[in-house]
Amino acid sequence: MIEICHLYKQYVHNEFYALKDINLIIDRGEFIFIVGPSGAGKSTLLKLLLRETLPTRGSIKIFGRDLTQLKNREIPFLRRNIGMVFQDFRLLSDRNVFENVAFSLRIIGTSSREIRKRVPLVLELVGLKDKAFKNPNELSGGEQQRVCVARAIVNRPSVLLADEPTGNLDPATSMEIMTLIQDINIRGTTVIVATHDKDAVDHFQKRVVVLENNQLVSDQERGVYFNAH
Amino acid sequence: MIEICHLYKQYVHNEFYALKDINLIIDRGEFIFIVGPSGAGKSTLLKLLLRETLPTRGSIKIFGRDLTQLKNREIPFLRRNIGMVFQDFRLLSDRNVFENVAFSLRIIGTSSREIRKRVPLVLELVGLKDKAFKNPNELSGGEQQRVCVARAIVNRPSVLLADEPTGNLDPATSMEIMTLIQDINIRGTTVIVATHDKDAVDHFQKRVVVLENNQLVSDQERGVYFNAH
Amino acid sequence: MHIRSLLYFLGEALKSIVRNGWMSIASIGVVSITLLILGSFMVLSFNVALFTQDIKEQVQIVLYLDETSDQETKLELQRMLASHFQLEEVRYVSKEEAMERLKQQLGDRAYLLDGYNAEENPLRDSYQVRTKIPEDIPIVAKEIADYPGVGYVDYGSGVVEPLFQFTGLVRWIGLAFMAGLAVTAIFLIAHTIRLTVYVRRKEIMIMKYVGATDWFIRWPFIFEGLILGFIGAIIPVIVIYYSYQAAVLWMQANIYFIPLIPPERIMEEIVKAIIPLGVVLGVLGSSISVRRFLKV
Amino acid sequence: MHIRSLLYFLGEALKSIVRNGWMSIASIGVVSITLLILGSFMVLSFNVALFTQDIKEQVQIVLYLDETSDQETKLELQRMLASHFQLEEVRYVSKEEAMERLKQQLGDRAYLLDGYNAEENPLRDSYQVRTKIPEDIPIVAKEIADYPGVGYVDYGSGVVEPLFQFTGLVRWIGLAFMAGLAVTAIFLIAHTIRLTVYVRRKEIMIMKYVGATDWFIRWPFIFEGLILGFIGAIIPVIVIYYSYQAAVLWMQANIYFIPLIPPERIMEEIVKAIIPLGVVLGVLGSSISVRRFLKV
Ligand SMILES: Nc1ncnc2c1ncn2[C@@H]1O[C@H](COP(=O)(O)OP(=O)(O)OP(=O)(O)O)[C@@H](O)[C@H]1O
Ligand SMILES: Nc1ncnc2c1ncn2[C@@H]1O[C@H](COP(=O)(O)OP(=O)(O)OP(=O)(O)O)[C@@H](O)[C@H]1O
Ligand SMILES: [Mg+2]
Ligand SMILES: [Mg+2]
Repeated sequence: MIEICHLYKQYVHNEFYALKDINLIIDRGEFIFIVGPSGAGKSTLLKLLLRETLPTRGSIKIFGRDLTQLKNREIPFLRRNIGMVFQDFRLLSDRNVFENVAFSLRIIGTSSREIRKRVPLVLELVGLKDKAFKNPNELSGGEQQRVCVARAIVNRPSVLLADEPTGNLDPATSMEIMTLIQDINIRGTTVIVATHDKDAVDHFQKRVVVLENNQLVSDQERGVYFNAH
Repeated sequence: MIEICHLYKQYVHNEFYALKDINLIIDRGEFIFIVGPSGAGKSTLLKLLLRETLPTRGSIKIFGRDLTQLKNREIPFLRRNIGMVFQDFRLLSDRNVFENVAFSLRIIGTSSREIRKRVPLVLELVGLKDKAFKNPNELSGGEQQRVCVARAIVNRPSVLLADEPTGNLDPATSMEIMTLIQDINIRGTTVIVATHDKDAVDHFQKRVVVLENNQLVSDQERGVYFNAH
Repeated sequence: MHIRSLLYFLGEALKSIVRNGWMSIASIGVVSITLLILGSFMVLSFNVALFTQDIKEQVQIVLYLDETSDQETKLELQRMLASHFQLEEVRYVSKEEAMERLKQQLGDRAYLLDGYNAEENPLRDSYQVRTKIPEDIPIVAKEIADYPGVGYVDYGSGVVEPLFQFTGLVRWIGLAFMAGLAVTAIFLIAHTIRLTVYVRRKEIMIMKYVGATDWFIRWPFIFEGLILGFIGAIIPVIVIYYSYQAAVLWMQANIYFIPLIPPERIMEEIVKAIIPLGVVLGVLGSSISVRRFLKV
Repeated sequence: MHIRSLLYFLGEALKSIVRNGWMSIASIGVVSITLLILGSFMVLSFNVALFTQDIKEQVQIVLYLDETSDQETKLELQRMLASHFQLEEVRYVSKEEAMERLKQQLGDRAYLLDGYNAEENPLRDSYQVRTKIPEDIPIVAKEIADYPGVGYVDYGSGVVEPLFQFTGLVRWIGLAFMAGLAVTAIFLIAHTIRLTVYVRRKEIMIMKYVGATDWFIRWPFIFEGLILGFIGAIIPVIVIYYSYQAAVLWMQANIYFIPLIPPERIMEEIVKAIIPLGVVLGVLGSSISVRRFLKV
């Protein structure tokens, strides 16, 4: 599903690598936590998978396609198969919660009837049914984060990337969202979650990949957060 | 220091109250955690203290001044005495990290020499010494959050409000930042932290105020996170 | 494009126009104002062109006959003039008519010529000749001066040339101004739309990040540009129409001797220039501006 | 303001101009272009005004003397004319001079008047009278017609009035266009600067949230507006200066009979109008625009 091979990433104007010599193979249907201190390169890894940025060296393959070879006009179709929860939310501030979530469906040409059926369901799942017609900037931090989760899962992507999906959520809601993500994983979606949520990592006992100093330092099946350090 | 009396807050277009009948007295030098589920009104309470928004009913006093009576031109001077870590960071994206932190000093007319002395010190404290000349959007989520902390504390305000100051940080860095905030509190600054960070709340054993369903449901000296529920 | 998508894009465009409130109004305002300047100047310029044309057409050649030539030669001359391809009008003026005109010209001093009568008229028979293109006069005058039976030719040389140069200059200034204004309109409109798109650059990038194709993002902007451009072009056309009509009425009532192009005829030109300019600029401006932010 | 703050604000303004790159250039472009249009039109308009003034000043009253009046009355008339406050120039034209002129006027048909000589001259002595304000001619003409020793008065009535109406119209059109362009310039510049401020509304709000006073936020924008407005005004002034100089040289070489205002004199007017307009608009535009986002 995902094959990362000797991947290096250096942002322009930076003297250091944000990612150094990463090797990682992820199978279809896996659930992976990526953990590590702030600035370790977790978001960078997810950004590379979404083709938001290109690697400096090395190869990164997803769905059997090498992202470094991808043509510009193919990028949208890659992204439609990847649901992404962004660390900084990236909600469209010029339309309401419903339309933000619906947008993922509109771009793939889903009919309005279908949209009116599926979006409320997903909003219900993340606990935002009664905020559907609010503007994102009228929501609390945690609510915005949940809108972002809803948008990422509404079109049932084959890969779900989540960057800190519970950073602004209380432990109880966090656990709900994480359980929701696990449910999606059980139905077949490959899930990669970059997180600092020690409780969730410890609780779910999934594969844990640890980044430290921008390098991959550990990769354990059924890992826990503290083990990693 | 801070006196909140029968405070109600209802945002325009909302049918419900974001805060209902809040009563709270905070003394000089206290350290308070505000916890509660997503959407409970924690950020709203901090926004009210910063006079970012006005209460619908009730009174809110800080430094002996009623914020509902404050004249527009007095607001900046109120805010200079309050350091705030925003949940959504609010960094100036058109200038680098150094200038973002220095901004708090510039507005109070600090000399350039003083700024060149103090800003690197604070950046060192939050562990961002080597990112001083980066633009905020070249930073990881956790790094941005730390810049925000640095800006809030650099001019040694008499009150520090922190909204989810560790939401994007790994447990180790979180603990460092929380300890930093505690140090500042020990030197006399009143501190109010809205957070979901169970570990920190449990660890520091400070006063814990719990909001639930937009109401104040518990207020304990030396509280812990789980007790609250 | 599916009809469903079309409706969606149109809806998005309209929503966006409403949502952007004052920015939409300001864009329409800029389009309207620049096209209004351009349009007013076109009206002015066309009328000035008509006026100078009018003046130029009053310039003519006076060809005095050689008194001594015989009837044969006179007829030959008449034939040659009639068949000259550059000439518009050839009018014979007998010396009696010429004397009559001169008296009129002298006004209340006409008594000075009272000494002359039908028998004793020192003036000459002549032809008044007008060319199809007024600018041809100097050349044609030289040519027909050599015709048989011609005494001499007078066309106000030394006055006519500068006059033509002057009217030519007026036309050039008009054209230069109009071209300048058109370029300005293009620049201003494109710039305004670019800024309004720039304001929404974050939204555009987010759309790309969640998998929208470039065209999916672009279409609403194209429709938006089209609508803004069209409204922005309609307004000056209406304003110009009514104010020009009022101006023509006022002028006809007060300064009767100035020729004016009728409102209907000039509006055709204006509409043909302004509406497409607004629409094309709106569409181009927005789609080109969007392009910058699609590269993520 | 402290000198330290002043330097800081200026520095911020300059940094912001550099940082905004194409937006700054575009703002300067809009200011330049609108002021260039306005300026060019001013130049054109002033010259047209001079030209029509020139034409108007050629209009004069011819006052024919009553042949029968005595020397006393003639002197009295001369005194009255000399002391008339509305008159600019009074020139005596003897009948000999008048005959001479008439012959010149008839050109090659002057031989028609060969029958007259110094003894037998049916023309009259006259005064050519010019008024200070050409528009006064019809009234003054009526007035002096009743003076003693006046035969009759001629000023081309029926031609002069429409001419004055026409030149008046030209002036009004010029003024209307100039006013319209000035309003447009104001609108466009204010709008552009508003948009550029709008792009930075988030930054402005953040500054307020961390305790900056309104003036602390406003000053850099004011300086920025001032700099952009000034540069944007300087450019069209320079462009107009050089192109007008070139135009004047070309015109003098080719179309000698058109009077032109010398570059130096017209530039004074242009500079006095354009530079303050640019600076004031830049400053007002930015400080007013910032105001909207200061209310948090
Ligand atoms: N656009 C960028 N330009 C330059 N440097 C960047 C950029 N984005 C990230 N970096 C740098 O690359 C490093 C890794 O960043 P990344 O966002 O991947 O960290 P992270 O592991 O997600 O951290 P966090 O947990 O704080 O979100 C950081 O040091 C950061 O400063
Ligand atoms: N600007 C706004 N306009 C309208 N409603 C708002 C606005 N800001 C917040 N709200 C609503 O008020 C309620 C309280 O919001 P607040 O941001 O205070 O929550 P919070 O406790 O900080 O939550 P979180 O932990 O998710 O950040 C939420 O239901 C939210 O939707
Ligand atoms: Mg990150
Ligand atoms: Mg909050």
